[in-house]
Amino acid sequence: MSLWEYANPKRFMGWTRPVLPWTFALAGLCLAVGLIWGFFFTPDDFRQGSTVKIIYLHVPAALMAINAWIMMLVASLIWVVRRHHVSALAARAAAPVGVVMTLIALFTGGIWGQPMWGTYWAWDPRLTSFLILFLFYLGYIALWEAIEDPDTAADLTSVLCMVGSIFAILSRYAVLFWNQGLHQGASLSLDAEENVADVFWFPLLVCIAGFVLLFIALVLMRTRTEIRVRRMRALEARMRRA
Amino acid sequence: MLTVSNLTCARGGVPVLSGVSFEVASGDALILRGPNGIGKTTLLRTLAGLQPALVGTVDYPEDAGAYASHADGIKAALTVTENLQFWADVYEGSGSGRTLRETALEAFDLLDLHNRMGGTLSAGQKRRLGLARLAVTARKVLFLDEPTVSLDRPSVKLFADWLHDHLSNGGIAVIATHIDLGLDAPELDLTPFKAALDQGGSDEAFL
Amino acid sequence: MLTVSNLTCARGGVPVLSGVSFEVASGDALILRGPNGIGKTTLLRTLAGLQPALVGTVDYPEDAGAYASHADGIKAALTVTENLQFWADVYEGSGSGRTLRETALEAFDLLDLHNRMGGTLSAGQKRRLGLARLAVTARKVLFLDEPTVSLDRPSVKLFADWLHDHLSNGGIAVIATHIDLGLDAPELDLTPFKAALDQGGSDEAFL
Amino acid sequence: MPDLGTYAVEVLSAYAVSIALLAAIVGLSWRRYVRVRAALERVEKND
Amino acid sequence: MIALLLRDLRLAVRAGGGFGLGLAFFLIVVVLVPFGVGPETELLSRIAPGILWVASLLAALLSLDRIFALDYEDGSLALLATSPLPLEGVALMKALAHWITTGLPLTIAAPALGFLLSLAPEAYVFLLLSLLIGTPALSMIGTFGAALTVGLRRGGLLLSLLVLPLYVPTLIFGAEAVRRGADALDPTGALLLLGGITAGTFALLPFATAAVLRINLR
Amino acid sequence: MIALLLRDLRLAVRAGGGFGLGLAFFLIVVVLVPFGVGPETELLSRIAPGILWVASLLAALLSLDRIFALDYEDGSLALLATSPLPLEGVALMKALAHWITTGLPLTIAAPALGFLLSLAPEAYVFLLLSLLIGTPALSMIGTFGAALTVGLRRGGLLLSLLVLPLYVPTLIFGAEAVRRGADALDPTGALLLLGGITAGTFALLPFATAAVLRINLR
Ligand code: HEM
Ligand SMILES: Nc1ncnc2c1ncn2[C@@H]1O[C@H](COP(=O)(O)OP(=O)(O)OP(=O)(O)O)[C@@H](O)[C@H]1O
Ligand SMILES: Nc1ncnc2c1ncn2[C@@H]1O[C@H](COP(=O)(O)OP(=O)(O)OP(=O)(O)O)[C@@H](O)[C@H]1O
Ligand SMILES: [Mg+2]
Ligand SMILES: [Mg+2]
Repeated sequence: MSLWEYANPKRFMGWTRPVLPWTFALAGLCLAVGLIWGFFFTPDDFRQGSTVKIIYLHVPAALMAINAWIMMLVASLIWVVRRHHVSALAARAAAPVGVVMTLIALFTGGIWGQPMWGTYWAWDPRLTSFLILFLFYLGYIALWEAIEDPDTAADLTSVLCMVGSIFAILSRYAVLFWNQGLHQGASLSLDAEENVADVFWFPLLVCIAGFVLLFIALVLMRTRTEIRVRRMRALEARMRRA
Repeated sequence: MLTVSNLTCARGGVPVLSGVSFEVASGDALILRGPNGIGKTTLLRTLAGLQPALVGTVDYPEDAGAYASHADGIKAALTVTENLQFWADVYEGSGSGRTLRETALEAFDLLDLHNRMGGTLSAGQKRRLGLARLAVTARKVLFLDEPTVSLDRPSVKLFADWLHDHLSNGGIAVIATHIDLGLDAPELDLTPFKAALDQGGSDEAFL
Repeated sequence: MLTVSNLTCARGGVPVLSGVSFEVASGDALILRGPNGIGKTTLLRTLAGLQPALVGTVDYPEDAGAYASHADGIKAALTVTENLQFWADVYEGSGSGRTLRETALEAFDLLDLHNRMGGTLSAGQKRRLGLARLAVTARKVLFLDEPTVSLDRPSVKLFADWLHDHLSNGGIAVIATHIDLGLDAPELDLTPFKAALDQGGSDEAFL
Repeated sequence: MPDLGTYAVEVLSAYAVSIALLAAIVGLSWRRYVRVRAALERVEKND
Repeated sequence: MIALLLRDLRLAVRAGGGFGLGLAFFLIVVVLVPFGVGPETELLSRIAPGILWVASLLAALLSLDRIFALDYEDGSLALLATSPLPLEGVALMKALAHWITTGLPLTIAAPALGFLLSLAPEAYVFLLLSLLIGTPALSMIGTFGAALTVGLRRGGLLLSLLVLPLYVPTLIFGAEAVRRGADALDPTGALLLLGGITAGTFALLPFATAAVLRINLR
Repeated sequence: MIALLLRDLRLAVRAGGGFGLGLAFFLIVVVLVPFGVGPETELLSRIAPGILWVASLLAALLSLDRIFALDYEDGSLALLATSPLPLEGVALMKALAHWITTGLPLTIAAPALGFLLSLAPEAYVFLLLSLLIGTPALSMIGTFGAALTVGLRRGGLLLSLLVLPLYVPTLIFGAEAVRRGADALDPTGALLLLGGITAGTFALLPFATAAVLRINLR
């Protein structure tokens, strides 16, 4: 049996039913541990004071905001190439979760910006690219909502996602060209020199794991919902024709 | 020669007709009949290649088909002549556009109206222009969706005559209609081909 | 009672029909005939009050007329029920909207489709919905422009039956059509009323 | 409760906003999940 | 008339258009300006009142042509004109529906966007107030413009051309009120004038709109 | 294909739309900004490059929905899709027609409007150049967006929402080129990148547009 079989709606409903509660539980556990650890049991940074605690929300959310889009891109490609319905529905299910992640990254970043840079919002390249990403998410969701026929909607949003990805990367370069910016560079690199201190690093890792798991759990749950909606439509159509 | 075998076609993701098979030889016409909503328009769109068939095949010489829908595609701001000339150019690239256009205008009694804007035509005049467009494409295999809607009797006659000529030159026509065209052509009632439930629509995977 | 006397009507500033006079008593229908472009649509629009008459008068009880044009005014994004309910509300303000709607749906065999979006109907189904709209307005004097275009025979029958009921309740209908409706009503051929040139169009002042 | 110093408002509001947003998406997804499941069951029963 | 309002609102929501999108356009215009003008906060905060008002105006403008065009094309407008509803009422309801789907969400969202342009904190109240008072006038004037151009198939740009000069007074007083608020001056004068414009348009334009519609339907 | 281009241009001129109005909209946006922002020359001259580019972008945006909507509604698009013209060619011609009726007149008129906003004299050359290189990309991207939303009756605002983020890179490089020109810095980098975007969009988007059209006609 090939891997693709798991993308059959019925099989998908089957194997996600037992998996879903565990994913949620694990996500909750990781988030609770990571956030409590980070909030109560880490010291203040010598420069940033207690604001470092924001990192436990900000960084995982920012990572997931980008990863959600990448996941949507992959799912769209699978839909276009192999036409697996679950794949298209998963892309649809992921988008609102991605929006929430983007919003969390933007809000926590903004709140962090006030003490650090003296302003809630600055047109820094990193922040600006996130704003653009937010707009891409909005457009993508709006297109899904606007189209009646689900297959047409899946096709069109897939094309949008692919074209949008190219332009999102372009925007990132454009924004860098436009403004040099205040935001720090990536410091999660494996290069120990610039890495954050271990005290912050471990709870952060737990939080990132929590966000990833939460994302997976939410996408699975929402995909299940989307599948049920499709099934309901199909049954209703059958009843109408009977 | 138009060959359709075991065709299933869907509208809005729901299969509408299934197992449709027929052949139309050069010089023949086929009239599609069936109650409202059975799927005549859907079938014609599938034949014309506007939407993919779910199952089955449609076969006719490439680049020989022309489609005329409920909507005529007439531009309100172009004159009758300009409207026709545009389609002649699209279908031919170049060449005999002028003469083709003239004969089409004549065949559908549009010579008097040739300088009128498309938008100021009456319903039947618009329809005649839409039919003249077909004449101008010079395609052999025609898919016509209720071509005589809004036409008065003399105009229906004009159309029947033109179609007769077209067929005797080896053309093919598949026509959906509710009214009598005065053509003697075989009829195909689509009612028996109404798709049963769950016959491969996009929802099938969810049932 | 509908009385039209010595009417001249124009389209796009050019007089199209002139000297049209007729009367239709309660309970009667009148069928307008004439070749394409003679001015049937123009006449109906004038009767319905959408455009002023150049000369002559049109007389029927105020707030009793309803008009149905080539275009149906169906919203693609509203369901069949919602489309009808809207017109019921517009014409009634309140009250018996629900029951009216139900009877209209039934009269035009739309009960099965009542939850479909307007945009996903076939041509004939749309037309039926357009006719159901008329039923819902509960107006006495109807001006119908080719009401049975795209309808299959059973649907034409539905319409004829409904119209028959309407007339026997004292209604009036003026209908432009090219096809036979199976009504026995007097016909008026508009050909003799074709307006001569320079008959009071907006250009007249310059002649 | 750790001492958050001068930045108490910022840190707390960041946590509040984020947790509220997460709760919102989880809650909304869950509500729709339950509703759709119930609706589907109704449809399947009629079937 | 309520039925018409409800239908229009429902259509706006149903078609995926409506509320969300007028807002989205406003958001995007505000976001684009820094890309064009450059990222300096101080500069942005100076132009913020003007840009916010111009952006709301453009957002309102963009959806104007839908007010009548769709109803005209599918024949509903002719049917409405022969219905018992007075055309003046139709005009008023159309303007109201446009405001509810465009002006109102815009007003509510404007403060959040003021943020992106670093608007002075004192100005927020007046931004909100001026938009609340001013946007209904934008919708009513726009409805009139839409009625003027409804017969013309591609009236969209012509519509903007006709309507924008009519928008100028509203824009001037609206932006001025916010600017004065930002500079800690007294903005009541501007706000009062804005209110006057709105009251005036609603008193007069429904009649003009109905007249124009009648002519265009002829 | 030339026939299609000519038809579209003729329709644009005939219907009173086309050339004049895209321009007029551009003019009016540029004129409105001083009303909103206030009349100080020094401020206006600083924001001029950005505003001019944002205004051209909005002018282009406003007429996008016409690219396919009319042809879709009257059935021409389905007839074109069954005609011997490749849909990719149709997409390209549509973009070209849009550029000729909107982008080109805009480019020619922009210097005159730079004047109204007291644009720095050194920047005029770069304004012209950047618009000439950049506006075709706006038309092509817009055509793609129009194809995406063509089935949806009120796609207009959705279209803006989809298209505007796609416009961001073009806007940034375009405005940056003019800004650098005004500040006497070297704008060639920005202009080259702008050219790259235009070339890229014309190489790829006709195919995406045709694919999307096929789906929407299904
Ligand atoms: C709305 C505003 C903001 C957004 C959208 C944003 C976005 C991001 C993103 C995407 C990352 C992940 C980067 C990576 O790991 O490669 C990140 C990390 C980070 N951000 Fe922000 N940020 C914002 C504001 C801020 C502010 C105001 C600060 C505080 C000074 C800040 C501090 C950090 C830190 C310390 C990290 C983690 C270390 C790192 O990976 O560089 N951010 N942010
Ligand atoms: N866009 C659409 N989405 C979903 N279903 C549709 C759509 N268009 C039509 N249908 C449905 O598909 C079926 C076939 O429609 P079609 O238009 O092919 O019928 P038809 O035979 O041409 O009818 P008519 O004689 O009324 O034109 C109908 O039941 C119709 O309601
Ligand atoms: N908008 C318009 N502007 C100018 N002339 C028009 C306009 N609409 C129609 N006409 C012309 O007015 C005349 C009458 O048109 P009308 O639509 O009333 O004809 P009709 O009898 O309804 O024809 P049909 O049977 O084809 O519907 C026709 O010659 C037509 O060309
Ligand atoms: Mg049909
Ligand atoms: Mg007529």
